[in-house]
Amino acid sequence: MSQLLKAEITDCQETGPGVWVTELLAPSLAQAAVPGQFIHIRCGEDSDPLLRRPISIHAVYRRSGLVKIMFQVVGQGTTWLAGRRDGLLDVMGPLGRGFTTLTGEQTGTAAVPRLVVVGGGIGAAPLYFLLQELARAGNAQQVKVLLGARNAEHLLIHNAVKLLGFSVGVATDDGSAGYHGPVTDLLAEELQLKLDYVYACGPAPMLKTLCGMLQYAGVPGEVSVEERMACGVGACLSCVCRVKDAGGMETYRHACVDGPVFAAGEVVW
Amino acid sequence: MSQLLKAEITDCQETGPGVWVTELLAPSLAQAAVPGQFIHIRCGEDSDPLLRRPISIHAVYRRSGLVKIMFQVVGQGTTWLAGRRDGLLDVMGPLGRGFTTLTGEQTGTAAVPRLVVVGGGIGAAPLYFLLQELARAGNAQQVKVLLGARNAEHLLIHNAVKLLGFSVGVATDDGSAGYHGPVTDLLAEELQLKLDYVYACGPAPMLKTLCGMLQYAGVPGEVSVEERMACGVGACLSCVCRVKDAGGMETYRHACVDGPVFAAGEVVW
Amino acid sequence: MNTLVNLGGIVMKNPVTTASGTFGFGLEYQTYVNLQRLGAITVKGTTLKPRLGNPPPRIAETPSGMLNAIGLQNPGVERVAEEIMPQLAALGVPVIINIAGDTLEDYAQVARRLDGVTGVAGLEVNISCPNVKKGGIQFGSDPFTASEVTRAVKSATELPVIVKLSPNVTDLVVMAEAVAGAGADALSMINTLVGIAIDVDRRRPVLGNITGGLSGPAIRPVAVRAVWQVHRAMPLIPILGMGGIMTARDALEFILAGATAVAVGTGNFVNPRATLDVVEGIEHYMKEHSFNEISELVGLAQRDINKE
Amino acid sequence: MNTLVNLGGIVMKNPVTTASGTFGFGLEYQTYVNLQRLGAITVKGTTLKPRLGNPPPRIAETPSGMLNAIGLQNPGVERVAEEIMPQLAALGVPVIINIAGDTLEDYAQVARRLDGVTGVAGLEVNISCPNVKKGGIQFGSDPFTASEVTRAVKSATELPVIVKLSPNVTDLVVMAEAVAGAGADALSMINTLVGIAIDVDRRRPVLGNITGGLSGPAIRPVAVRAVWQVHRAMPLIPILGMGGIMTARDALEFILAGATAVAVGTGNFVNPRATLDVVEGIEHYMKEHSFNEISELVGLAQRDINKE
Ligand SMILES: Cc1cc2nc3c(=O)[nH]c(=O)nc-3n(C[C@H](O)[C@H](O)[C@H](O)COP(=O)(O)OP(=O)(O)OC[C@H]3O[C@@H](n4cnc5c(N)ncnc54)[C@H](O)[C@@H]3O)c2cc1C
Ligand SMILES: Cc1cc2nc3c(=O)[nH]c(=O)nc-3n(C[C@H](O)[C@H](O)[C@H](O)COP(=O)(O)OP(=O)(O)OC[C@H]3O[C@@H](n4cnc5c(N)ncnc54)[C@H](O)[C@@H]3O)c2cc1C
Ligand SMILES: Cc1cc2nc3c(=O)[nH]c(=O)nc-3n(C[C@H](O)[C@H](O)[C@H](O)COP(=O)(O)O)c2cc1C
Ligand SMILES: Cc1cc2nc3c(=O)[nH]c(=O)nc-3n(C[C@H](O)[C@H](O)[C@H](O)COP(=O)(O)O)c2cc1C
Ligand code: FES
Ligand code: FES
Repeated sequence: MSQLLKAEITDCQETGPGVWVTELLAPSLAQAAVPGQFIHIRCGEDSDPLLRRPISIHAVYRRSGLVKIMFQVVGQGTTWLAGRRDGLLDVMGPLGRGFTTLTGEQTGTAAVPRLVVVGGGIGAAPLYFLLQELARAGNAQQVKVLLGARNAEHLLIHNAVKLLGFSVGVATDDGSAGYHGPVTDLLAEELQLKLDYVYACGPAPMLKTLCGMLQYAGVPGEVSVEERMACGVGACLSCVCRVKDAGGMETYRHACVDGPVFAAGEVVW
Repeated sequence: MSQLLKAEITDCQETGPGVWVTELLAPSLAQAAVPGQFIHIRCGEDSDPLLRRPISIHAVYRRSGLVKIMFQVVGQGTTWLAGRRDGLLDVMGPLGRGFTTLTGEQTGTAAVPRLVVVGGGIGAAPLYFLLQELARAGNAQQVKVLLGARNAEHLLIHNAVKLLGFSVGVATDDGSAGYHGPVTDLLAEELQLKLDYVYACGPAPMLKTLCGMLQYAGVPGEVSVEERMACGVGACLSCVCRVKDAGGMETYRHACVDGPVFAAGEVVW
Repeated sequence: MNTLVNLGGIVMKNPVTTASGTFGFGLEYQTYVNLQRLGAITVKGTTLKPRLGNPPPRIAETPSGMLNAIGLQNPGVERVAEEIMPQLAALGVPVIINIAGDTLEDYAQVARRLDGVTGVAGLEVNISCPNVKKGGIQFGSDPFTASEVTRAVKSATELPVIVKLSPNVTDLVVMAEAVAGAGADALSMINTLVGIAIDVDRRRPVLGNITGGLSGPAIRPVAVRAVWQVHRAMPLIPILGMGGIMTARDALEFILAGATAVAVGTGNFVNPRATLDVVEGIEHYMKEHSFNEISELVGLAQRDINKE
Repeated sequence: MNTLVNLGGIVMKNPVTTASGTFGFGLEYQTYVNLQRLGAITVKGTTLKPRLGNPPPRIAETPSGMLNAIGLQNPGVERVAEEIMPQLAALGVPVIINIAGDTLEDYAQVARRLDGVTGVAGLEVNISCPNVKKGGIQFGSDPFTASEVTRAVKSATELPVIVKLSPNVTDLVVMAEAVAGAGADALSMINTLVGIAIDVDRRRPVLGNITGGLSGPAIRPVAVRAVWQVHRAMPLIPILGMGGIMTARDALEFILAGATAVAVGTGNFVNPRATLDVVEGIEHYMKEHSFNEISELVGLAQRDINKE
């Protein structure tokens, strides 16, 4: 269950250009969190910036009670956050509906399902926690991780993911590492073979392309979307995402409680 | 001349209950400042708190280019300031009209004039810089310093002032150090003998009493007042202080440019 | 110490409620707030038919404030009465339902439907909606239409009726007098100020709806002024004050200016426990300053001010 | 790159000026700002006779804003014309003088006195002053009296006349139309919002004057909305936009919404170099996004928005 808590900042490091990883001591959060969920962070004690900032849970270490977040400095709130090296952080969480971490049983196949995890830019952040869970479930062999970035320098989590035992494909916009082009091109290759499920997080244009590809290939999957949020708990109705309901009717769902993870086929781009 | 500058914070220490001293490396400020002047400090990068905070210059070390401020944590801005241990501080200064540091010549007496410096509570902050200058002028013998505070724990600058060679009288509201009662009682004693000039800074009620005493005794002096300030440079007309002009007519003067130091007889309480 | 207040017939054990649209139906905040500690729960704007609301983005952050253009997304009065009220009624806390509509008849029908529903303690009438019949002019910006809405709602229900005033008018007192004259039992103020934020990179408005309602600490001085002016002109009508309340001290500004009760809105998003912090902070203040009755504080800051 | 603008006859080499009352007579900021880099200097509100202003405290800080009740302290038009203008004229920067009065005749006399004074490039008419003859009702909240003031000033001077609108009205477009119809060469908006802050410890208003004018970033969304609405309704009249501008991005919000020029007010207190930072930031933005003419940006955020 989500809580309002003061989590102790135990570490804060810049891990990429303008990308920071902050480590929090927050046992209750570590216990309750599911990959794809987020925490809602108050950035400062004054009223500017006013609203909390939603940041995905990047990594969880249940035994030590540690939780990590990984974020890109883009504005007021994240600038403030990157400046915190110790002290307490005011957070709400875990919030939202996370990824469904598939086991063979869930997909209904006897064998371990073949999964692909696709991350674009800072969208890789929540995927590391997902991969931690998949690694714990012991099916790293059947998971392919595809990571896209602007260039080699901006690549995130690829080394850490390899250490978890996953096979990683890399794509960069400028070809400075791996494939020269969009990461969805790598997914297209993977879709040549039978695929059970795809998880993705990244910029909206990438997710839009990816959802189109999955629909065409008839492969199910889940994507994590970003919407502007105020409350984070379903009360303010600000974070709407346009979806198709079961009957194909378009309606709004709320990214903070119905998401941020939605079924790939559900989202209307 | 006043400047807008980024001063490096070289130290920040709590020197009393909720009272902090921050040291800044600011050679131009150290060169230009006169006792009684203040600096106008931006507290944060965001828009809450919005306005700068005026804080008196507490001590100046011209050779090393260091300037100290001493402040009481009372609200948003000073809380922020007390949290700064390093980095750059956005300050404007030196601002305002400071104390007239008297020499024998100025008072027209051949001998070194007999001066009394009276501080109440955090009002002691700017007086230390004044005393530094008086000590440099070499007339510590003829200066008596009177310091008032709530209790012994809240006494400020008394040890440092003794080190400068001044004789110090102390008064506390609860009698836990020195005289038991208001510091103005100590001034009354001093007024028994001939006095050339009195400098004072402290809470408004103390200054009001003091100005009355000086008027009655016919002793000239200067007091530093506090008014709410926005611009700090005479442009917004917010920091008005009611004064009597030369002809005895009441009018408004601006604490940021015409003060914060005013002639004791000028201020209308 | 007695913190009980009577807001035009709605009896609250303390003066703190939630601002409509910022606290969902209350249940969303149950994890963080013991709802039974609240003086009342004011729920989101309810209309006759369900509404989908505006296209996103629906919010933008501004200095010490936010713009919202939710567009009255809500499940409609039928589901509120049938599905949501039973859950809320079980809490035993007075529930105030904020109602809205495009026509007078809409307002009346919603009010009628809620009359007698268990747990509903009163209605708050949001008159900042465009009047479809009068070419989109807001009910809330014209004294005559505002009084018509008030009358329509009053005659459709036995419940206490609070009319919520918009600050986007030249003279709030004129509006207050109009709706009080039409039978409003209490007034609430203020609704949001109309604002726009521009995305400088994309060179277009941030919000899908272009304009939005400004709320949060940024508007507090405007809201306190509204309460002050109306209480000064009409000291007898109870006022529910809101606009930028984050802490008990903020709430006390409203009470000292003349509000009988206060609502926490945007503050909930920043601090989900804000309502309870306000309740406790007011109790603490009363203890510290030896006030036995909350009513002693209402309008106290006006006491020594000469009547013009 | 061309940043020259024509604000109803006042030719400015860039669109940036100062907001009246926040920059003194400019000279106070000379140490920090090369005044010759400014598009124009707008000086403090000037009245016929000198004024002492309101009793202190005159300001209160609020979240991302401040309340002021200076009360039009100024040395009177005679000294402004005789003593201050010669110093300002020497700078070679257009000077806009903000004028105020209690009666129509006051406004006309101040305007007449300034006509032909070297260095004065235009007048900005502050209509947010109470009309003594009409029982204290503000000139700025009634379209008829606002147009009367405009007419009185226009017929007393050959100078370009900017009328400064108050946001404390139900319909700003009605006010804009009224003063434009009466001959205003440009409009400036917005003046401050009326607000109150209460000192919770002393249980009385913070300001000596009780109410004050709210300025600063807090009001920016309201100000941008005002510019948007008026530019939409009256695309031909030039607008001087202001309210919470701290940076070039803030200024660009106003320009993209429809302002021909912008004024920095409260921002000067926070960053005394704010005006120059805005000038340089706008130039930088134009370079980065390949705009050659500042006029291309004016109202650009409205381009793809359907007319209702
Ligand atoms: C569920 C969720 C999970 C997220 N997880 C991460 C994460 O793990 N790492 C990470 O770096 N970022 C993440 N984000 C995005 C992050 O919330 C924004 O980058 C952050 O709020 C920006 O705050 P700021 O004050 O620094 O920037 P601002 O100055 O507020 O804005 C900078 C830019 O960010 C955009 N933005 C602001 N708020 C949001 C928001 N709530 N959602 C989307 N865009 C926004 C603005 O439009 C603007 O373009 C997540 C967002 C959501 C909704
Ligand atoms: C010329 C001058 C020199 C000063 N020198 C010192 C100094 O050396 N050391 C020191 O501790 N303090 C000094 N002060 C007072 C100091 O400026 C205020 O304590 C400070 O601005 C409070 O800021 P805050 O954000 O912490 O508190 P806020 O939350 O803004 O306010 C807390 C309290 O301080 C009062 N206050 C706020 N601003 C001012 C102001 N500008 N002037 C007076 N009262 C104010 C408020 O009314 C309130 O009661 C000086 C003030 C002036 C005008
Ligand atoms: C997201 C959001 C939704 C709102 N929805 C409503 C509503 O449905 N009906 C209504 O009368 N007011 C609505 N309001 C206005 C608030 O109830 C309140 O009047 C306003 O936000 C000022 O209070 P605050 O500054 O504490 O938020 C809404 C405000 C926000 C921020
Ligand atoms: C201290 C102060 C004094 C002001 N004096 C005047 C004035 O004399 N005449 C006037 O028309 N506006 C006056 N204003 C209003 C400003 O010119 C401006 O319209 C308003 O502050 C909004 O802009 P800002 O948010 O950038 O400050 C004053 C504002 C402040 C803060
Ligand atoms: S952020 Fe409030 S409903 Fe999702
Ligand atoms: S602070 Fe602006 S005039 Fe003194």
